[in-house]
Amino acid sequence: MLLGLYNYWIVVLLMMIGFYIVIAHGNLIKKLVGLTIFQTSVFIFYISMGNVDSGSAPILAEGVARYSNPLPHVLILTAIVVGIATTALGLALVVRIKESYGSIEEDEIQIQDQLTEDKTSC
Amino acid sequence: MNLLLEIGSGLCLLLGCFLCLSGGIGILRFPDFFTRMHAVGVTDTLGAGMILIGLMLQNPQGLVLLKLMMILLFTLFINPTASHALAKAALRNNVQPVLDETSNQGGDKSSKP
Amino acid sequence: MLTAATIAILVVMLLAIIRCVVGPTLYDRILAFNMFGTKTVLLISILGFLMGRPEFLDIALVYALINFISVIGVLRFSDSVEFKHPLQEQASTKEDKQ
Amino acid sequence: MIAIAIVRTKDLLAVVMLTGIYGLLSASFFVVLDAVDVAFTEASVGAGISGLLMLAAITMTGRAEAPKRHKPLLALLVVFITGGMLIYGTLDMPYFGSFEAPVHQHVAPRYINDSMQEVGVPNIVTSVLASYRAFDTLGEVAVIFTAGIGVLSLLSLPRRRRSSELDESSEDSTEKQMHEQHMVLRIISKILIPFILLFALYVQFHGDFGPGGGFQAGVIFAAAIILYAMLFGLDKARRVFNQSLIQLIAAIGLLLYASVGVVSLFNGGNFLDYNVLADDPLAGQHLGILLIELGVGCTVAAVMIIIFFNFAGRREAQQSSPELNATEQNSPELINSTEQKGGE
Repeated sequence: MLLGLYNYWIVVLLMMIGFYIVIAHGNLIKKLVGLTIFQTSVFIFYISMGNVDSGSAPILAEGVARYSNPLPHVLILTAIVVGIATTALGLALVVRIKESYGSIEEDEIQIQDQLTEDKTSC
Repeated sequence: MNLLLEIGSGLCLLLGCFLCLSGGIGILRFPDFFTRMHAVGVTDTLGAGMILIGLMLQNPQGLVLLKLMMILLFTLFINPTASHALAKAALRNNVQPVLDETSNQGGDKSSKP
Repeated sequence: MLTAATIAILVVMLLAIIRCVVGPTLYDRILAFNMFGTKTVLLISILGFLMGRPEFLDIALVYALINFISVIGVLRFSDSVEFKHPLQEQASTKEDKQ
Repeated sequence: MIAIAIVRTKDLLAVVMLTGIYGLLSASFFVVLDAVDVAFTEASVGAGISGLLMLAAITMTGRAEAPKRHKPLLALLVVFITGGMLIYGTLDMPYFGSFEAPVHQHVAPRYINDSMQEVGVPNIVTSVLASYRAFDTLGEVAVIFTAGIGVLSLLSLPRRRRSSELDESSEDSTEKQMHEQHMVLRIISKILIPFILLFALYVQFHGDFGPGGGFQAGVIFAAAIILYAMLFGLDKARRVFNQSLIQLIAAIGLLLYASVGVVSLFNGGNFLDYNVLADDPLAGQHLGILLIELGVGCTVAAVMIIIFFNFAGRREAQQSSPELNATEQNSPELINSTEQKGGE
């Protein structure tokens, strides 16, 4: 009976993979990829909530009795495009960070920051 | 007539599946990049074409047929072009084909797809 | 018949993924990616027929186009990357082969 | 679906390829779950554009990932605890696909049953997107527009004059070289690009009846132009669609959207209430949805093109002065800090 929930488990698994990448990896682009995965897992979660057994795609047609829930589709549709826009923004930031620090590893950036802070303070 | 269409589409689908599968096995088992590309580039196009034709025979009417034709056309355009570009880029960046002592040059393989 | 085709395509997709993950060179990965895209086009059109809603063909069409664009894009960008880091690429391929 | 578990490769390019495959996979997943429109969007966005942008960023930042220094044990622990809690939470969820789930009880039936009479558009997703929840969508479009502005301000370069002077002489030779390299590609894409543009328009205006709409059409349109820019050189593409024109289009799209709302206000309805746009409410709805989708399409396409052009332009600028760019910007800082140290 618990099999009815397998979809959500996949979602949780994906979400955790994305989460792990975000917190455990130092590379900023990798972090963004992790963020994308996390995002997609949320999308899948919404869509699987909107799904109905023996339902059909929510485009009205002759002889189709039951449709999936259109509301999550709308939300996710816009969210995907917004997601890519924000990802692009994040990537732009990464590029600028690379230009001014010469690195996109979190640790190295922190070290550099520390160095400059020390120098200015003393 | 209907039965004929059914059988025809079934045969096409079967052939397409076989080609795709052989391509899939090829991409996994061949030793170097160019042979892999050979396996994929040839079987992929034909397999996709076969499956699409099979689908076309299944529902020969109106807009659906038109769209399937478009997809078929695009695959026929796109697949060879993509593999051509791929081979060219790989060759330019010094991916060497693995050569036996007995075999001929790998050059003609890359030009084939 | 359609179901059989779906299963076959899923198997092929799996194989392509394996190659993409294992693939020693970058180009193997791109090849697998291209193949995967083609298979997705087929899968979606077959699924559309399975579910009896052939509207799905639009998506397959988009895939066919987008797939091409992204393969070309990857190739164009990878050229320059290869130029920049020839040593690293060799190192990583060696690593993978071991 | 779990292919992505192997994203832990070091090589970032491989990661991008896997992300592309992941996008394709999740789109087919959406197809299986009957979410046609979403699959459409994911297809054009997840597999195409996002991969390209990541690639462009990687070419600028280098592809190798540094080895990890600290142990991932703590991270793993956190992840497992959160995951466990989430799975525990799912135990209370209604079963997958059950019709009695609370999600399906409130607004959805109304959308499904009444939208044909109220809006007159067969594609429920479109009617909800552009009519019932139009204000929401307006917000989303504004967010996209803002992101475009953000990328523009972060990455745009005041380098037009310099580069154009420099390039004049070298342009011809590179042009020739590129032409020889990409002969086949160029011819094929010359054949394909009109089709892609046509298809984008079809998606744009057929969105009422089939899957599609402004968001998808915008992305496809932008993809066609990106293809052109990749194969024929950025400068050529810029000559066709120059920067200020695109920025104008992006703004006009958003303005078109908002002004439809304002017009409906003037006609005596609520904000973005299309019933009053024409004598017949259904015709008004049609008109409103059409205009709004057009606005969305314009904005999305223009913003995507802006983002790509800026990334690619940045990259070209970096390549023309190889490696200097990073060090150049780095060194004054270092000099400054050493000076300060010396002074003290």
